Amino acid sequence: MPDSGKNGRTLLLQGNEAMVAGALAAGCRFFAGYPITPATEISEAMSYQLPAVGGTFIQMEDEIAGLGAVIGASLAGVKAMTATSGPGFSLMQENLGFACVAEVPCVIVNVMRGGPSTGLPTHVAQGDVQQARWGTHGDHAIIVLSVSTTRECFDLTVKAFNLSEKYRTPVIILSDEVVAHTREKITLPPAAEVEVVERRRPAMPPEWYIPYEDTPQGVPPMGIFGDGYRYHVTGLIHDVRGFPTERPDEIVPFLERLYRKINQNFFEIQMVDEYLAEDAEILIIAYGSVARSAKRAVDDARSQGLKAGLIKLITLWPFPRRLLEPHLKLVRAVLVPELNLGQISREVKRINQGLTRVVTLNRVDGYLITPEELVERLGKL
Amino acid sequence: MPDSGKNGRTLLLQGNEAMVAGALAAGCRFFAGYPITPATEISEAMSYQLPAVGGTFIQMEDEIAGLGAVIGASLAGVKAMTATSGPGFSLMQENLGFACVAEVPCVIVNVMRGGPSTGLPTHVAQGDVQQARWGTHGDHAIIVLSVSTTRECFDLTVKAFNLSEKYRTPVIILSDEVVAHTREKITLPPAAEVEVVERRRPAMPPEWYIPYEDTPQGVPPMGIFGDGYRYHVTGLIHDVRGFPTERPDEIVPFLERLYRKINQNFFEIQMVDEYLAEDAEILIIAYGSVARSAKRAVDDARSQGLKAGLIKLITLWPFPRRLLEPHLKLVRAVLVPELNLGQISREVKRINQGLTRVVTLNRVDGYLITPEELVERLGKL
Amino acid sequence: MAEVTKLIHKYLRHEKKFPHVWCPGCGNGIILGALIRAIDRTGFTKDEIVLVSGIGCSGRMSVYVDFNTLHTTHGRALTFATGVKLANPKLQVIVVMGDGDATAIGGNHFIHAARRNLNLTAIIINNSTYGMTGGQYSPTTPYGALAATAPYGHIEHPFAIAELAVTAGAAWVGRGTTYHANLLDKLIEAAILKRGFAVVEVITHCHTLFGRKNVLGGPVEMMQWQKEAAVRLEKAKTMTPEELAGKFTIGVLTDRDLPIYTQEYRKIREAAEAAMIGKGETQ
Amino acid sequence: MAEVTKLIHKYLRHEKKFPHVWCPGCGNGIILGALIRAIDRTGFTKDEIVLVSGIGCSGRMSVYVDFNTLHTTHGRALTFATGVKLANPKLQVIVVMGDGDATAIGGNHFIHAARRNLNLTAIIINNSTYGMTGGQYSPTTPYGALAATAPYGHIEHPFAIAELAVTAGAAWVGRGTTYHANLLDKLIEAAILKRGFAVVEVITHCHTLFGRKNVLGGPVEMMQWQKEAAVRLEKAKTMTPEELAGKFTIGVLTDRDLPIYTQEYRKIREAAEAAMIGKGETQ
Amino acid sequence: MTEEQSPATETAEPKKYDIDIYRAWCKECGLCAAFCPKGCIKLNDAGAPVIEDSERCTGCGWCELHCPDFAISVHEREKTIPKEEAD
Amino acid sequence: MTEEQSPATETAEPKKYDIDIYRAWCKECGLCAAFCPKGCIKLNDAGAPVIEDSERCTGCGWCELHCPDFAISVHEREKTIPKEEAD
Amino acid sequence: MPERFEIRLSGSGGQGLILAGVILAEAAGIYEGKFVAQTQSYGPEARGGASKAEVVISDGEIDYPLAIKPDVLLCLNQKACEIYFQDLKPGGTLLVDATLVHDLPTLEVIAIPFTRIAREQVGREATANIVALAALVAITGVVSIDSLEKAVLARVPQGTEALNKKALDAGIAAAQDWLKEKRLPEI
Amino acid sequence: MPERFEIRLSGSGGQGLILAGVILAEAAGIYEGKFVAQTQSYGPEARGGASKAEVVISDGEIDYPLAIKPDVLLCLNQKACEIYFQDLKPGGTLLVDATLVHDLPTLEVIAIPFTRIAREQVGREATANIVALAALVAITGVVSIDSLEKAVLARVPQGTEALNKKALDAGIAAAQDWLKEKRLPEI
Ligand SMILES: Cc1ncc(C[n+]2csc(CCOP(=O)(O)OP(=O)(O)O)c2C)c(N)n1
Ligand SMILES: Cc1ncc(C[n+]2csc(CCOP(=O)(O)OP(=O)(O)O)c2C)c(N)n1
Ligand code: SF4
Ligand code: SF4
Ligand code: SF4
Ligand code: SF4
Ligand code: SF4
Ligand code: SF4
Ligand SMILES: [Mg+2]
Ligand SMILES: [Mg+2]
Repeated sequence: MPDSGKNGRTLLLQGNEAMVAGALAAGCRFFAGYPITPATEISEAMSYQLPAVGGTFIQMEDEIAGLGAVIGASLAGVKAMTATSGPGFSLMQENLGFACVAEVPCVIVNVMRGGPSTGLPTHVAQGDVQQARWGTHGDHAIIVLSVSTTRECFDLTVKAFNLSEKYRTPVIILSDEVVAHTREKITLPPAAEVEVVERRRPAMPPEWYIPYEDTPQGVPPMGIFGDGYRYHVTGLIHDVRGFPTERPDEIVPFLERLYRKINQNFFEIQMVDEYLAEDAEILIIAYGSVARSAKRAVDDARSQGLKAGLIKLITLWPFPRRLLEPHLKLVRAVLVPELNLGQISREVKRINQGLTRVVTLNRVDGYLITPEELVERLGKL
Repeated sequence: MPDSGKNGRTLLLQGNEAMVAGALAAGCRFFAGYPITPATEISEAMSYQLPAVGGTFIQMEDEIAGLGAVIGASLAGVKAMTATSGPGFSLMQENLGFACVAEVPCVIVNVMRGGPSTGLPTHVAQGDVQQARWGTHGDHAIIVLSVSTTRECFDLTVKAFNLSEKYRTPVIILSDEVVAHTREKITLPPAAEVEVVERRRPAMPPEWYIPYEDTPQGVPPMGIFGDGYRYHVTGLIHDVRGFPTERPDEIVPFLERLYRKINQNFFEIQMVDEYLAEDAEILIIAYGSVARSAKRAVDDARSQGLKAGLIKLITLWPFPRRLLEPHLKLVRAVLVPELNLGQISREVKRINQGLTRVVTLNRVDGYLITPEELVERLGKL
Repeated sequence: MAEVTKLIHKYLRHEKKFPHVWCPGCGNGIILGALIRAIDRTGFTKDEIVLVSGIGCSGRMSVYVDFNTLHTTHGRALTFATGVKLANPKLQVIVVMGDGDATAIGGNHFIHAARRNLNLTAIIINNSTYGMTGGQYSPTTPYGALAATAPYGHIEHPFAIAELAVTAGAAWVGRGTTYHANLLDKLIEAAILKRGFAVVEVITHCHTLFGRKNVLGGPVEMMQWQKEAAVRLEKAKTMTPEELAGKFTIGVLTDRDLPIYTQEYRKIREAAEAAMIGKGETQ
Repeated sequence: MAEVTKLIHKYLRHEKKFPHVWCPGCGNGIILGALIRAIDRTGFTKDEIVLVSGIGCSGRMSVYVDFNTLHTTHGRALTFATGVKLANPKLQVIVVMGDGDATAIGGNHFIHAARRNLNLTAIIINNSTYGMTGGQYSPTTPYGALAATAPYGHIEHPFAIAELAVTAGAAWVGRGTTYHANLLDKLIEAAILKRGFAVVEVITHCHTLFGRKNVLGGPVEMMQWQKEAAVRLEKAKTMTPEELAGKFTIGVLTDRDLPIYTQEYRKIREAAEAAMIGKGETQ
Repeated sequence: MTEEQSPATETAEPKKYDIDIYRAWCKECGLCAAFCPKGCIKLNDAGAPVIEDSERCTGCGWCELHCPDFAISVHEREKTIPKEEAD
Repeated sequence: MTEEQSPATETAEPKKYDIDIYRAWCKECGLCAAFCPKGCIKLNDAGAPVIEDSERCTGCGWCELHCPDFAISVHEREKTIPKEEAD
Repeated sequence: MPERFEIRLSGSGGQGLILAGVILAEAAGIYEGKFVAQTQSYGPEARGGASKAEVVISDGEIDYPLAIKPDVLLCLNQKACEIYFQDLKPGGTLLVDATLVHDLPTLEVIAIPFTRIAREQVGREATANIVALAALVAITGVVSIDSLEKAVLARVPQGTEALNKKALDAGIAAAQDWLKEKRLPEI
Repeated sequence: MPERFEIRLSGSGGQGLILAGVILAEAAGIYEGKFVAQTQSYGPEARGGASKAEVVISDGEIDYPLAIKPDVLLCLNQKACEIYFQDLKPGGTLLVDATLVHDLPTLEVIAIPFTRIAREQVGREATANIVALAALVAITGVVSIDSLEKAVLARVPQGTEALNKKALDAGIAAAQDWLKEKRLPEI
């Protein structure tokens, strides 16, 4: 096992291993989870590396407990993460909602495999994209990032921690079996070069601390257990002090703030990568491992004279509408290839409102869409 | 407690109680669940009435176990149901996916309360609409019905069982705190007048039985444990015999059939109620308790000279696109009032594609939208 | 004795509305008092204490006291507490749960926490029912009792919570009642001071639901029953099974010295650091 | 003896591809054999048997045998089985689970099933690890052992599965090994015939993961260990704690007659029918 | 309560106690009245606890330890201590 | 195995047994070879079990009961029964 | 749009308001064939302080199930009176329990000591809800006394029929007294 | 679009193919500074029958990480050869373990008895993967022998370096023999 805990070195790492390296670089010092294919390597590397940097790894009795412990650790001031795949992600939904409501920073990795149910445990899929947005009950906003290379597994795990700390919110990273298990060369940046964001902590005297008070960013500073800012944390809708409330004039501002803090900061949160999109006549919108096939397909298509381009989604939720809309107006057609029956294409259609033609290419047999398939489809548009 | 088990009588029943009456009329003889506000009355009435008709009620250790037992009972040939609210519904997501993949008929009631997380346990909300569609991991199709009156609590519970048996699929009923707790007069039809559908059972000799073979309707006949048609049930993707497979040529037809059996039969599954929609210039699209406010608002608006109309959604999923599209073409604007931050309005916008103006009215403070609010909003359109 | 009340007030959150939400006479208030007194005796500061609670009537306890408080999801309190404790072992983490919370939906976390032996204190408020949701049967509802979901009498047999904790591996286990408040103070104090996973099962009354359904009277009658049915463990040893019929024992069921998790984990850290250094040298 | 193999073949699903998926020498195959022989001896027909399994290497068992078979979600096998049994008490429901399946994610269902006492048979295949996912530690991994997630040695103490079942209320509990195959046949047969919740814990070997990591050799060496470390319960009673160190007991831990759930539920049905008739008369 | 030392036994000379009920918090559950070993507290017709006779109070603390609402407190009756001494 | 009656002891006259290995299923785990009390089975160089000496076999059944792949079966050697009798 | 008649019964958690609401709804719905919708407030609120049960009665189907502007408001405690009085329809009927409500928000109020009547005349304070309901029906005529009686007797626990009949009668009598008295000054 | 060079290593689960893939990827990526993507088949498939590890090597960033048409296919058992041969790029190099693969799908094949060499010359059958990898590198020149050796020695368990070095040498020697022989008839 290569030692992905040391920075500034060039290593051959699986996506899963690079996530661990990214998490450690971002300051993650706690991991609680439950093994599941194809996310297990994350647990295993964490169990090996975390204790060496003074962190803690624990394997809990199930995924519910895993996320519970992660929330607890974060409340006690330690950056924390868990990793799972579809079945475990389904089980985490209740506690995920808790983390949203109680505004507890944490990172949850879902390495997607074929579903539904036990599905195709060892095969690649992208079937949990809408679940990541809507899986827990009740209205909530959420940040979901998607990774497509070992490099991104490192970088975006750092980013996920940073966003989660900055916005006091759980951040979900959707990986998939291909990205998770592909080994690629990666040069880990020295620690000093990694931008690490820490949650804002209260600076006022404890008596003045109002734990859920609104701020311009919508994110109140966060006391941590033991630091003298004693306050109440609950999954009930609460007032600015954290106490349960049933008053509409306290409920509405709270729920709106939760929503606003994510959505008003979209310019920072929403990220896409463009590749030859500027002059494209046909655009592929893809993410995760499929974006890799798509990139090759764009090259192949161009070499056949077809002006294709790619937008790779990095942020899946909040859906980067404002970054996509301008493109929709300019292209002849959009192709949305996915390893599901059409989950992101649904969103593209929703924002499209007649701007262009939206075409899907869906594959659910457990294998990655090939560049060839894409080129063929592009040729027919 | 009124005895809602006897038919042909006029009673004053809560929505929750009427669901129990409907379930019993539909032939439900098994209930397993875990108490939660505001769904508890369903458990309580079941514990009282089921044993009197030879059925079985069991309170399990949690909601996961509740749905697990329901699936087991259905596989053994007994119509089965569970009921919960948001937190429990989140916990049920993994087993819900199992029921989809293993094609086990069952009915799951979610009486919605304020979320996310523990939220507002005693207050009304409609925050779980998208969750009902996407809550479990992996691609799947699902039937979700919405109730707005005590009458519908009876009728649509019967319908839910019928659809679940006919299509071998879990059916979700979304109720809400207002509908669940409002007492209304209801005349229960005599048993003979209730149309009850039973799952198709295999008729061929057991040796010829291929448990997951495709049929024109996409629904294979279902053997039940003990009846001589021994077969294998699994949450893994399986071949037509039920055995796990990793062969694309077996995976794809299976997943497509699961999707197709629900979506090709949309004309039977998708239901809406129209009220003065024919000549409406402004249309309200509403469901659940809000549809009741909307109906009154339509009347009030008409009496003020505004040509308003209402389409009450009964089937939420698969989203009744074909029933709505014609209306979108004809009206000046559509108002979608919801007790959430915009979940069905999202779908209306998705299918709208520039046809008309879609306006939302969202309330998340735990109280029902009033007719007054709606009329005011209509007036401004 | 007024010091008792003064002391309580030292720990209450006065920005919260009192009286609290519990029914008149509910044992939760008595247990809250015992908990505060016990904490005070341990000498830990408010900042050092993290009070974690589940969902239920009992779960509302965390809102009233001026510690770091955490009201979790139903049944999961021990998992959150595990994270808190591992992240900062200096914090004293006390977990308050109802019988339903700890042994119905949360039963698995309970036995695993006992097995793992983190230095946590678990207080299980056993009122034989789900109070919060209206008196349905819980894993501790006695055979034959009536409940909102057992209208014809309950047919399941209850868990012996404290005994289950012992078998699952807890380092320290005690049982008390709301009637025996002085004993309860001491049990909770000992449980907090114990280094290891310590469980206090508190037998209490929900007269509003369990009591009313089963015609057991109000808080007075139900506490009278506690007084009569509880037998000190030491005394129970001298009694015959017949004499013990209908009774339950109170006191300390087990107290054993087992290595605690965070201590053990320190060894892992040392091994890991050594392994990394080893790697660094050879490569 | 060829009848043994003939008998096995009577129950295998020949439309399934054999040999099965398990590693060469894996105990799961031995247990499958014992299970089939035991079922055959009970005289139940294939149609009467429902074999429910969880997720794990062990969970794959259900696919190979020609009963009504149900491969559930991870940890939930007993909940599905509960529904099957309650819906049709005439079915003989046998539940096969791994140690992780039954006591990690499924631990709560396990203790509750034991408490409720439905007439189910639970077979727990204890290989001290999560085989399916690659040898991470499970709730039965011994202290000090190496595992994929315990690269520096495990610091938790294992559950005693059979003992936990006893405390939780199981009517019948036995423990066997893959080495003692004849005993295993008999334990499983007795468990199936027992009216009530019956648990068989089977100590087996996962040499591929647990064995390799801990340098315990292959299936031969690990079964040799079973042979040497297992002590019959009757004999263990005559041994000192020192003599018992490093050993484990096999045999029947408990066998008690408790009213079974479906029987009890019949009483509820009668009471409910009476109540309805009563209502019908007065109204 | 038997084996637990009650504060009243600590001193030979019988002390006197005052019993205060904080009405805003008292929920009139009746526990104090039912279990006071000396019958110092009674419930009035409206169900509210009233001090029947504080002279009998031994300061045993039962009521204060058990009041679920922290609504009753018992303290030693102050001897009229000269002002100077009190500081 | 000690207290369990082995079929071989049921009869006084020592019976003879044939040992069949079904190669398509045998995974060459070696259990039969390691534990056969009579050493009837050995592993060849490629690791496959081969019958070393079936004469020694007592029909104790260990191998058949423990083969994880149902790949070995032991049966009493057929005496050459006249055809008529066999029907 | 059929006419609605809306009644709100308010007070504190333990006063039997939900039962009263259910009885009134059954009287109107089952025994008089009207459409009815009956709702109540749930949750902690219902355990103390101000809680409420509502009944909407109509000749046609009822859309919005909650009271919009109650035609009748019954208040069994002071807090409920303070909170809910503002919702009362202009010209609507306000009925209060004079035993427990002392500060009246208006002079247009029917104040009858239901609790005292229940305690002293019926002999059981817990029947105050039935006393009040009977008075409400007698005064407003929203259902017939006969329907009310049927509904009450069908709902209350077996063995308490006589007691509840007594409460009904006491409530009706009190209402008639009030009607007489009230009219007197006016004449 | 930079050029890709694709290698597929196939055989059965226990033959150490993933390790071989990782070593090759590290040789190219870490020791020769190329871009690499290394993948394998997971799951039951990997425990028996035909399983595979792939390495894609390029001078530029690698988009699609799986082999499209392998330039080199190594088959360590018969089944793998049957399944994967069809994927080989026309003109690509097919390398098989002559000890275990008997039915050859084409005449354009390099058949070397890796397993026998490992058993007989190296003294440990389990080193067949390293023998084969060395031969593959020697024949294709995809990385230098030097890089390969570095990568092998950095990856294999401590204490087995000598053994693996022996395996490397044996593989290279076998490849050279083959190259010589092969050339002879052609000349
Ligand atoms: C996942 C989930 N399921 C169900 C509930 C509803 N619920 C709230 S408290 C409770 C049980 C309370 O019983 P117990 O833990 O014994 O506490 P008590 O109220 O008796 O103190 C239940 C079932 C919930 N909040 N969340
Ligand atoms: C909800 C969920 N979490 C995790 C997994 C991954 N998983 C599959 S089997 C297993 C554990 C297997 O261990 P055990 O039950 O002991 O069975 P064994 O393989 O050892 O026979 C795990 C964690 C899963 N399938 N579902
Ligand atoms: S319902 Fe029971 S447990 Fe809850 S506060 Fe009331 S008495 Fe206490
Ligand atoms: S991994 Fe272990 S448990 Fe699984 S089949 Fe192999 S030996 Fe058996
Ligand atoms: S015990 Fe407390 S709450 Fe109860 S009556 Fe006495 S003073 Fe009031
Ligand atoms: S202190 Fe003791 S004696 Fe005095 S009033 Fe309280 S309970 Fe009675
Ligand atoms: S025990 Fe069975 S599988 Fe193992 S070597 Fe012998 S015959 Fe083959
Ligand atoms: S039956 Fe017994 S003696 Fe004969 S080969 Fe098998 S194990 Fe050996
Ligand atoms: Mg309780
Ligand atoms: Mg296992």
